[in-house]
Amino acid sequence: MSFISYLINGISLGSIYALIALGYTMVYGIAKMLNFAHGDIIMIGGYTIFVVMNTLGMPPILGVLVAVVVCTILGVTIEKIAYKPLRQASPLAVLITAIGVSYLLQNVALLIFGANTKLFTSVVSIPAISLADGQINLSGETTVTIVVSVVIMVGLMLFIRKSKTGQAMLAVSEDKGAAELMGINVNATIAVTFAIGSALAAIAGALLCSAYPTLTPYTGAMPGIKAFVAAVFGGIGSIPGAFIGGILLGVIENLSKAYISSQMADAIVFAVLIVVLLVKPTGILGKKISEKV
Amino acid sequence: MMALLEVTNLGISFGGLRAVDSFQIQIKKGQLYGLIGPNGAGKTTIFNMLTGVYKPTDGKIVLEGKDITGHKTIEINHEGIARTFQNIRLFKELTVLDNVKVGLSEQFKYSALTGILRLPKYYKVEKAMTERAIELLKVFDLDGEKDYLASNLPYGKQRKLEIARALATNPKLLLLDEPAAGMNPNETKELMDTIRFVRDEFDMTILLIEHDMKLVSGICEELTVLNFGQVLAQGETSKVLNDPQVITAYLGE
Amino acid sequence: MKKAMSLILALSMAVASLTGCGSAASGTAETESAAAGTTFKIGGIGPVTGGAAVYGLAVKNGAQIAIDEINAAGGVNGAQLEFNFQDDEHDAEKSVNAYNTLKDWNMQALMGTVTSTPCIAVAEETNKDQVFQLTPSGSSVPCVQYDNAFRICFSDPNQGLKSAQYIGENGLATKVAIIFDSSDVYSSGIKDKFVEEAPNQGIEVVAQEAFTADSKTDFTVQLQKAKDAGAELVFLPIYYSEAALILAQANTTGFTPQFFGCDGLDGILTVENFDTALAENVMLLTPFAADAQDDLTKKFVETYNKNFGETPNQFAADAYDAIYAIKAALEEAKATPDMSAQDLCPVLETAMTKINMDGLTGEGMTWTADGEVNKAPKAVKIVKGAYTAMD
Amino acid sequence: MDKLKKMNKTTKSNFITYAMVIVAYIIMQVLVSAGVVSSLMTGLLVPLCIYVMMAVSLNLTVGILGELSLGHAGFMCVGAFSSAVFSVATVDTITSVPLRFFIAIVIGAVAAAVFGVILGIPVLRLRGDYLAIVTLAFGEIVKNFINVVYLGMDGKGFHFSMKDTGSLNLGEGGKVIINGAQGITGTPKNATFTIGIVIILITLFIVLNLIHSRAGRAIMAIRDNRIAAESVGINITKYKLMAFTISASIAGVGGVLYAHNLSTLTALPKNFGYNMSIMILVFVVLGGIGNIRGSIISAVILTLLPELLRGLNDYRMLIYAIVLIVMMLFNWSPRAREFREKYSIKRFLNRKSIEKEEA
Repeated sequence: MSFISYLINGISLGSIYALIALGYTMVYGIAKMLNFAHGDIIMIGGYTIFVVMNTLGMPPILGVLVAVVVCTILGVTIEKIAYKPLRQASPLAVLITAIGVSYLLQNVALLIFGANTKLFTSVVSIPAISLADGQINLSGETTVTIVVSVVIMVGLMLFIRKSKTGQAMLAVSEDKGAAELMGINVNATIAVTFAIGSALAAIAGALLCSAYPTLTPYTGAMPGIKAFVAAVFGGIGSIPGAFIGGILLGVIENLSKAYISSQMADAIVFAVLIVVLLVKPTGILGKKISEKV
Repeated sequence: MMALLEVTNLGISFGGLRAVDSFQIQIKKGQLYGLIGPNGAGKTTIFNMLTGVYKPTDGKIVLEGKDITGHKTIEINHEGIARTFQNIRLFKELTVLDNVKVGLSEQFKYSALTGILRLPKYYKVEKAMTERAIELLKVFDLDGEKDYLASNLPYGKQRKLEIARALATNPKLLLLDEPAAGMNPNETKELMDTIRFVRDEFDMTILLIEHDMKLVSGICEELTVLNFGQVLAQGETSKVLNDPQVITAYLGE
Repeated sequence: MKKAMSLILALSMAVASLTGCGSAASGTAETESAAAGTTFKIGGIGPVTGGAAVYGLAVKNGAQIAIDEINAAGGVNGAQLEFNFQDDEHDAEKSVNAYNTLKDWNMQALMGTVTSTPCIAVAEETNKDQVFQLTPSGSSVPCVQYDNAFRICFSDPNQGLKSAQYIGENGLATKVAIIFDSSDVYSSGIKDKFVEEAPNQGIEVVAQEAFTADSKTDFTVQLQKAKDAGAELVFLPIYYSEAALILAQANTTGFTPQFFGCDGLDGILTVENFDTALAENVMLLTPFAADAQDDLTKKFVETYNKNFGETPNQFAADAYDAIYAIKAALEEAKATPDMSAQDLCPVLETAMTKINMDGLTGEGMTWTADGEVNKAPKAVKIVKGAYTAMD
Repeated sequence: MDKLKKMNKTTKSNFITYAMVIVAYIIMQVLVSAGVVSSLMTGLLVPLCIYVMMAVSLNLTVGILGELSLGHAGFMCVGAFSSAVFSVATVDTITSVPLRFFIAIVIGAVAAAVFGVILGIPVLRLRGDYLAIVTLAFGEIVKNFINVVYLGMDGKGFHFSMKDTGSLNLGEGGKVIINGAQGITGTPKNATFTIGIVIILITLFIVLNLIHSRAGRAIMAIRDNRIAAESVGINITKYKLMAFTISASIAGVGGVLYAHNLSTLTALPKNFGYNMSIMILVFVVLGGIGNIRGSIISAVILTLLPELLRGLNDYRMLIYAIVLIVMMLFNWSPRAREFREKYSIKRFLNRKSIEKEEA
């Protein structure tokens, strides 16, 4: 019985990772950059909801909506100011700039909200589902997170396959130069990607903070890194890959805590990652890169 | 006389696609051999199999009596096949001189430790290496640009540098993948002279892929024509080029 | 040639800026030392940015209140106190940098550092330079290994020992699970001693479950394992932010053991928006309780709230006491502000062992020569969102 | 000066790099002995040496080998802990400080190199971001592992446990060396500025000579075009591993200095986590990928920057973040590059000399 509850908790943690990883992987796939500040946008989303709900006393749904708007604007602004000028530069330069942005967001939050932990009021009001005579508990947050992750994953896939913007994104991700020749506005497409990625970050922030209800300026940092790992795990750039990678990461983390060593759980997760990449060098669902000679 | 390169029944499939099928060729030492065919006929794929980039699904590649089928690229280079690339692959951030010196690495050896500690051997070998590299660059009239970064050379010279680099590995067989691509008629003519010179001066055997018919008919002694992964015609240049089948393949449809 | 020139230019500029900062520092020091002899310069070190910022900021704020109070009341031995708090980002190396910055400022005594690892590194320096050091919250053993270093808080092993004793003597439980932070010095220090002492108290440690600074969001596994092991009590030698999460998650999984914590747990009731019902019946051994009804605590909490908009935690209280302890020691030693740090150090060392102080974190606090404090830990239980004394 | 002119370009450039370090050393020594340097600056001298080494070492991986590593702090951690264990264990038996520290440095270098090989063999065939993530994973594993290790020593030798100090079963007079998350305390403070500078010079000697040798050319050839390098007979695995191992080993020595500069050594996210790896990467990228001298300069500037910003109090890290972003944009954005070309001092000087010649 406890195995099942470990598993469920793992899935619940994993679905949060998956949700964050979706944003990561999408930006990576299209803009070909590791947006290290993604985790911190999540944190900003969390604080926005906190302010709207607790300070202003508005309903949760409004909080999430405001957070989506704030994060979208923030993401697009960051892209425009910090990343766009570096489009032709080395990818490493963009990576470092993203790290700078991450520090910036953390320190701004630190100055505005202080270092003290704030307890987040869940935006989810669905009651927990109790199975097997209360031995297994599926919290409302878990249910919502899993459902939302799946919906977003499917939504994103449909959006990219069916919509014109989505097709443009696909073209940009394949070959920026060619896409430009085809009359696609590359800059606008990347901006839209950031907008979507940041909006997803806001939703991820809402659910992350609902499931694990503490909020500090550093809340987003570690889940951000973990989600990045999850995205690579599943094959970075691949949307279903990010989902699967996230879920697997959560499950592996919790099962190794449960059955091997709670102290070594981080090491085990990372060791599994290394092994997976050695066997499948581009992740579980990653495309095989073959260089044309 | 035994052929330098003897390929029999060579074939490769990617997934379900048969890219090259029962390809065979014999190249004698000192020959200037051409491999032609329409785009997508599988010419570069054959080069890739010959140099170990792809593993052939079946067939046999024998160089000077030694079976090298399925060997790794490095081993094949050490056995004596060097190549150039259709899309130029120079070491862009290295100087022209260093590009050639990388090619010379296997002939002028000293350990990494000797290099770090700057032992007398380092200076001796480096000096010999530089001299040899400059000799090679002179052949291609590149010695004046030896300190330029490879990426700063004009296109035609980049192609030449690639040949010089390949030659530096002291191969028995040189594979040139569209050496004249992107060159103007003057440059092409010059290139033809250089290729002939290389063959005579270095006693080299050369197999080249080319679309420029002037170049092919001008310097190749024998030709193989490839179409849809299969040999269409093979033999002396003038005969092959007059083969009606070849003409259809090129001009027809 | 041109390149060489521009390089020399750049180099000389760099050098100029370096000596510039050097001489600027000594310059300000000089102008201030003209005024020196009139104030005591107290330095403080702790993390005010980074993941541990919450503790450093609390100390900074708590100390500032004490400084302001003392100055308003006429200072120490007729001299005002000057306070300079430097960030160390909870990193040993940065902490030494912070210490050196304070040294350049001509600090006379150090109140710090806040966290243990940096504290050990700085103690090495203060011992070398012979600067008096009083750490409010550096609880690991080697923090006060030198004669010149003292602390306000209990040492980690001491807390582990006291906790095990308290649980054993009061027969709270025989089967105990521990959830601790294996990447944290404080947490693993308490846990180690607790585990060592447990058998002597008839306690069986049925589960030792760890988390790390890198994975502290999901505690369900640790809780589940504690539950499966049949733990009647879960010992939480951790800080309150993680504890708040653990309590929330225990609640959703329906696991209701007795929770027992140390001083790090203090502050849990003041987490903004925390549902205090979750902490009902949690016990903790702490020398400070923000809602204690004595005048000193009430006044401190009120001032803190007014100045910083928050309720102070353990760290703030420790810092407040630390400043008053330094004041007491300065008075005991009859120190004058014109004494150098090196002159002050030996006299303060002696004075520390003589003073007897009533503070926020204990009454009649005294110090031993090895730097440890004597005060009584209070066991409190959270009832209806408030601390209630246990004994 | 004439001689300088005659030297070939690379020799000259190397000469400038060495000269820069030596001149900086002499100037600092003079200033320190003249007593005009602040305590903060004096205290920063050894850390500066450490970060310079780390930046040079990572530049070998990122700039010369062309592979992104996010786990460099892991190698530093290995070097730091292995050497600190040695020093703490032998602090009473080997009384000669220079000898003990020398052995400690060798141990740190070798231990990190061994990890470099162990990690390098399987993972160097991965490319780009995948290699980056694996190295990041490696760094995190090392950090996590160190935090659960308990190592003690008594008359019978070393005792190892992953549970707690009690289970070490130490005999009479035994001492705990690594105490789990509490790490190692009491490492002798042997690292000095002079030793740091000497090691930097040795590092530069190794790295610069390597770059300008047969092996270095091969490594850079692999970076520029792996397929072409293979086609001219370069052994990819061998040279990649060589660069990676040397880089790891230098990072290990950086770790040795780190451990012997502070009396306490713990593996926290701040000092040995990915944050540290990334900070070193920042030095490398800002200084110019593949530019060794640039790495040195940017490591110095970026280490000093947060310290010089101390006056800003709470706004310090915020300003640091902004400065970092602005510097990246200034260094890398095409528009900023154009701007700099237009108004650079060099061009200004050039124009003058041209004008002079014309006149």
